[in-house]
Amino acid sequence: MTIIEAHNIRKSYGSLEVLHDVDLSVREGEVFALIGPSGSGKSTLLRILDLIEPPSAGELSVFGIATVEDRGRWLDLRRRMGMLFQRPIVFNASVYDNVAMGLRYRSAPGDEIDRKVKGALEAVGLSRYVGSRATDLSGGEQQRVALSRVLVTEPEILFLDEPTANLDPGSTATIEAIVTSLNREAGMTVLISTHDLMQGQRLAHRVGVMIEGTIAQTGPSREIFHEPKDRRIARFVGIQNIIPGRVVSLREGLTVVVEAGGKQILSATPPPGEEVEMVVRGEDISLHRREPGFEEAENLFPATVTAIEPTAPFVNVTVHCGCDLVALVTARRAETLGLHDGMLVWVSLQAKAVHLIPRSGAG
Amino acid sequence: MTIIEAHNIRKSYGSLEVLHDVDLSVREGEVFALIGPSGSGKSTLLRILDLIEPPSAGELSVFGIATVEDRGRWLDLRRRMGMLFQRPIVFNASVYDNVAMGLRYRSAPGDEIDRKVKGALEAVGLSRYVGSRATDLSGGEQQRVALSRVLVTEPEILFLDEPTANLDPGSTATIEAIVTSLNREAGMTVLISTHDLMQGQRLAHRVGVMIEGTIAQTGPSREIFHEPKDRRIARFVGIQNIIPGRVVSLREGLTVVVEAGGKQILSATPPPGEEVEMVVRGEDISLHRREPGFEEAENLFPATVTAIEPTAPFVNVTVHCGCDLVALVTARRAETLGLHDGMLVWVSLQAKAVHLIPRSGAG
Amino acid sequence: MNGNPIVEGFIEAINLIVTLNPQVVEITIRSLYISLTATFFASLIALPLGALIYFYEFRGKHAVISTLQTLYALPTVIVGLIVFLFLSNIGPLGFLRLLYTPGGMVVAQTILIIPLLMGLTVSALSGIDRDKRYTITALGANRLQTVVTIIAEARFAVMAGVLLGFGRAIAEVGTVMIVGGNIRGATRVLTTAIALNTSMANYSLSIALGIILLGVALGVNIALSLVQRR
Amino acid sequence: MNGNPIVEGFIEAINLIVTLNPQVVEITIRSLYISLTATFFASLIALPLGALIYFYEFRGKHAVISTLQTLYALPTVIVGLIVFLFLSNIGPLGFLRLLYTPGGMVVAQTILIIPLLMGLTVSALSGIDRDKRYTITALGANRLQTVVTIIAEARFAVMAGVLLGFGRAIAEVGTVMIVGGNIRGATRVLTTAIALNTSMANYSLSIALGIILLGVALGVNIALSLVQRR
Amino acid sequence: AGCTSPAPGGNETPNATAATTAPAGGAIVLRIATTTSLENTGLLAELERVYENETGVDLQFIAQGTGQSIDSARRGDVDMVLVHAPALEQQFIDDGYGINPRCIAYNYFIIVGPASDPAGIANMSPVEAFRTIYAAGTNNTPGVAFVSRGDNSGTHNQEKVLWEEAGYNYTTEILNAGAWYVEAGKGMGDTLILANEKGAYTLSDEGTYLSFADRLNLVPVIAEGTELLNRYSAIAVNPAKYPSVNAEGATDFINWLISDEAKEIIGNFGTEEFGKPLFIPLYAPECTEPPFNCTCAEPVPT
Ligand SMILES: Nc1ncnc2c1ncn2[C@@H]1O[C@H](COP(=O)(O)OP(=O)(O)OP(=O)(O)O)[C@@H](O)[C@H]1O
Ligand SMILES: Nc1ncnc2c1ncn2[C@@H]1O[C@H](COP(=O)(O)OP(=O)(O)OP(=O)(O)O)[C@@H](O)[C@H]1O
Ligand SMILES: [Mg+2]
Ligand SMILES: [Mg+2]
Repeated sequence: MTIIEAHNIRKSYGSLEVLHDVDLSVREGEVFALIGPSGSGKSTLLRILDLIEPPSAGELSVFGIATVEDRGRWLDLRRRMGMLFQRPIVFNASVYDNVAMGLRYRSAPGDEIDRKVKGALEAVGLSRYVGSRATDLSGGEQQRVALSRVLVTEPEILFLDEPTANLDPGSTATIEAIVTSLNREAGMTVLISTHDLMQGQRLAHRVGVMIEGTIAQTGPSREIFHEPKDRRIARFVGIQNIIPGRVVSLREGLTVVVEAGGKQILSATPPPGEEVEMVVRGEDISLHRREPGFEEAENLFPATVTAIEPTAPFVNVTVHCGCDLVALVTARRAETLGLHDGMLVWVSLQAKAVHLIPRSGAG
Repeated sequence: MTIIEAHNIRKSYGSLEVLHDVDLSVREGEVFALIGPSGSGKSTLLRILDLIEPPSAGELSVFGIATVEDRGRWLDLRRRMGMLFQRPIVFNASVYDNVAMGLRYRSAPGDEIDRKVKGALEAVGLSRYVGSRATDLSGGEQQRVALSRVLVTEPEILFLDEPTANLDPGSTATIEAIVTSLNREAGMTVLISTHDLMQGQRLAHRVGVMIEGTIAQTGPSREIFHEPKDRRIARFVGIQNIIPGRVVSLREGLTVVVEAGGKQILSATPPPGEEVEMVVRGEDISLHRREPGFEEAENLFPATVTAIEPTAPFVNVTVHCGCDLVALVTARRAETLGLHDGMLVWVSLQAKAVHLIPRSGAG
Repeated sequence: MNGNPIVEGFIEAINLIVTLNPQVVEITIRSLYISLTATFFASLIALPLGALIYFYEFRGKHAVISTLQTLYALPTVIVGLIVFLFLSNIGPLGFLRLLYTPGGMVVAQTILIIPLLMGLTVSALSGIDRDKRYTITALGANRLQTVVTIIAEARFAVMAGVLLGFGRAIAEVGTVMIVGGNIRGATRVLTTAIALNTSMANYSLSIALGIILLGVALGVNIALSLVQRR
Repeated sequence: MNGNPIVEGFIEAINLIVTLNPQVVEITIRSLYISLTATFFASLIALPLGALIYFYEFRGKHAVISTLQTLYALPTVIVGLIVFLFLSNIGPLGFLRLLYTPGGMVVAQTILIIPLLMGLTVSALSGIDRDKRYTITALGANRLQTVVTIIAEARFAVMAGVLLGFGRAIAEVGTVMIVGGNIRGATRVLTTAIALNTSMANYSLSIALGIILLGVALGVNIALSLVQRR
Repeated sequence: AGCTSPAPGGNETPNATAATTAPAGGAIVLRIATTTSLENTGLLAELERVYENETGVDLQFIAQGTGQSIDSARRGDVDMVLVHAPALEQQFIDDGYGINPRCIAYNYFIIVGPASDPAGIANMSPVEAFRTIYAAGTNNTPGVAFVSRGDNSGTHNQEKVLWEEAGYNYTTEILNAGAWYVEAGKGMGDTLILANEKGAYTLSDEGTYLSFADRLNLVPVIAEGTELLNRYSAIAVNPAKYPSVNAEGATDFINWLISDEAKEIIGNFGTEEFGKPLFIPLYAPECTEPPFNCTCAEPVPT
């Protein structure tokens, strides 16, 4: 069942258009991640979906109820949702009072508040701070207070706006674990924005890439990361190799592309046009010391190592084979291969790892 | 040459002791990374080293000049350093005026200011915003303004306090590239605090781990990540396997440890005591479908897969072999191995990948 | 010419306080009562109104804030005069019979400090960061709950504003003189007594009363900050 | 009883403005001149002092701020009286011959609003976030540069405080009456003229002058916000 | 008296406190608008103490500018007035707002000035003195200045009368006569202080001058002459105009004021403090004759 359905959302602050043409539909029980560069409008979109701010134009229905016509129902709808913000926001009151806020707004009975607040603090491991002033806690603890404050209200949809950007790996893991279990066990729908691509991949069923105010691509994370729809998305998801080429023929269901240096490369993507760009993730490129006999990869060619850059625990290896290719290998594999500048290696690359997009004008 | 030498630094805010027993020495031209959980005192230490705040006790010399005795020289010393803060801080003035601030404080001549400011904005790709109000820029742009504001003053020591925590991968890469090149080309000394462990590994020559107000371990990142001195550090640097055991003998220069299940594991670490914990990174554990014939790893044993958890682009595989071990394999390798629950695999593990630490009381 | 009135004022202030001079006690209590009551009512009106102005975006919001700031310059005599004209026997509210009574003085001071309290509330709340507002909304607060939460959160700044308002009320003489009439035993307060004594050249007594007034203000200040810190 | 003095006041105000009544023009300009000058000098003193109090941690800092807040309740008459005692012929500063001159009134108003401006500056700067302070220090600013930068950064809040101070100065009557003497053609300002006309029961003229005063304050307000927005 | 012991009948005088405890709720309140200079002498506090003790009526004196107090009465905000501005009083009565005027007492205005008397007016008649001051002032004789109340008060009105009698048109010749003629626009006490600081002449009522004398260098230069007569009257507000006023209370108080008991109090007031009384009570038939021409003995019918 679709729980959020947004159509043609537009949002301007004064003369600044922050969102345009946003279409989104989220199913009940889904974890949906919004990724995108800073300033692309992720937070703004989440605020609009949580009915904190009205869109400037467009249609939005939440829980199957159209919201634009009927602002009188916003409060009720909003009380069925919850949102955690990027910066840890706590109020200058005790931890207990902070966590109880949402329940008090809903006029919950005192004993229920007491039980739920204590339970929630237990769950995030903050029981002993129940009486402390929330503003005295460290950033990570504050964020956990903020999370329990949202969770005690038992939202049906949970919005998380870069919930772990300022947290260390330990606190991040705790929060991710809580979110995952709420989704799995309570069936909570979760929308999370993040610029940690790995976090998006780890948590979400589906990922939307927000670029310059609109959702440029939506799909499972594998698709986004390996088959971006255009160059901007490819860049954003960290694809090292974007090589212009021209489609010359089709062979056994594969597309043959010639790059500038004349090398033919096979791709499993049906040609999206004649002028294309090949999009290849560094980790999909395998390097070998000698020609591998058993290799089933469709593309196999020799190349020269021109640069080795450690980015622990990986190593970026640039090889020249007509065009320049960047391969990402683990440090251990680099050691095994004994890579060094100028070394001759064999490159293998499966056709399905070569994704084709139409050539875009600008660089 | 040692450019920063801190000894026994202590810092309290009111009754809250934030730093204690901090010893640190940084060499000229070095990139030193401070990593540590949120609230451990990284920012506070950087502020003290940059002479923004005085320590409550301890000795600190910068550029070979003892600072505690002589606060009159702080301003001069501080003007030879620069610091970039975690949150993008810009002042409510034009981008130009923001970048010019440090130079104006130093009473630089107008044409020099003009030249340097324009050059710096060019370098961070913000030339076209020179006349814009800095507060109107996006977070990533603001952080680049802040960086150029620091760089125009040509600091001999650059402090970076989690400079990229709020930035998307693209902006992060730009800032990392600038820092790396300044260090390599201008020989600038850099101290960076980060909770992005990978960033620490990528950028730094040496890493210090800050835990609960003190630097618990210092060393090259490989050492920190593979040979943590104690359990807290091991946890913090994300080591999946920490297995209690007891040293039973020494064999051919290797330490033989028996874990609770009775399995003997060889380690290259000299025994730090009788009761130990074995610390093993998941990525150092290799899994094989059948017993590898050619394997040189000192530890080799069969095990059963009990859990497979994708954390793209890796897969966490938990295997049972007496004790539970978590191995980190690439998604591709997991596919190749055809891993599934209950499957029998062989585990190989080099003795030098098994690091031993004394057993600590608390869990 | 006798001694230095400022020094003598101090001595006299101590003397009046130590001996608990009943007249001085009476007008001090009246001053406190009137100004605290006025501050209370003004807060009751101005804080929510200020919060609403801060909260809602509407056309002319900037003009409203400018107007409030301009009204900081409203002379107390004018406020007193207007309230007087309303409360006077032949004025529209003459039937309330509030002229020359402490009640009328409370009304006048309330009106006097409302613009100040509203303006300062808007400023105080503007210091609250946008994300906190979003958080309150996201937690499902209705309008009233939102206003209450945000005022509670900005309580230090709001209280500083209220203190400023109280200070203005207890220190002003224009409205209480016109509306209260400075009637001995009925509507005389510290400031009108100071004005009277100054006009009678009892400078040291004026200064003594001024010191007492400041002492009272300090007491209120300390009491409020203790309450706040709880 | 003739018509409603409030309505008449409006009509009279318009009349006075349209006909540019020379007396009214004169006292309006004098009011503006005195209060603007006083606000200027008070800012010159109070802004840096406020910034220093905000910046430096010292024992008793909290007490200093409390004292400043208490001084908001300093009655204008008391300030006027003390300045008068200093400036009078037999006072320690009598040789300056500032009593009953606009210069003396500027001095008195300057003293009157300094505590307010200091307190409000401290509050305004407290709104600046700690990291900005650190940034300024880290960029190598010396003390003076730091103070100037931080005041420039908090200019909106600081200006709101200055406006409040100006409002208090131009609206107050206590000090200017005592120190200036309300001498026609020499030291009469809008507020003392209002007080005089009120005592003569020329209520509509009082209200007219009050309206002119507010108009002047609004003008200053708008002028300042235009300057600020540049 | 030093500043440490409040001025004559000082409104803060501790000895006056016995009677000041607010009357129990329900006490009849009588509101009397009066001028600040009268209030400042302390006479009213003394009368209040005695009358409240005798009758339990709560007398409330509201001291305002002269114009303001008559205006308050015209609005019915008070029950009666106690003032010294004959022209304004007459207007008030003629307009039908004031009834039952009774003159109570009188004293003299005095012309005060620096002891050096730079204009040399000592021993002149008041009118002569004004002419001399005018001449000296317009000739820029050093040290000669005159401070006027300039607030349309009783004293100010008296000053205007003197200028007219001296042959000048007040509006055209005196106002704007030059820097020597200073218009203060404030109360009597403040005006005395101003004149003192400027070393100028001014016209003052005797009571205020006496209570300020200890902080003034000014001395009385001329204290004689019928032109300087200062007559105080009580006038009730007409209940036909404002039924809500306490007409009965006003009648009672006026009748008490013209009683011998009150006249005695008035006639003695100030002797202790200044060595001479501040007011001379008016008795019939003297009061009905020039220069008083008023009613002072005939009780108001109740
Ligand atoms: N209330 C507002 N008023 C004016 N501009 C705003 C407002 N909120 C957001 N913006 C602007 O809208 C744009 C998008 O902001 P938004 O916070 O939605 O981006 P984001 O994708 O969440 O970025 P980040 O990853 O840095 O959090 C930015 O340019 C921002 O400056
Ligand atoms: N000025 C201050 N006054 C009071 N406490 C402070 C101050 N600055 C820091 N602290 C406290 O000191 C501790 C360490 O803070 P610090 O900012 O140095 O941590 P950090 O390691 O940088 O954390 P993070 O990774 O979250 O930035 C925290 O508990 C913090 O609340
Ligand atoms: Mg955001
Ligand atoms: Mg930090």
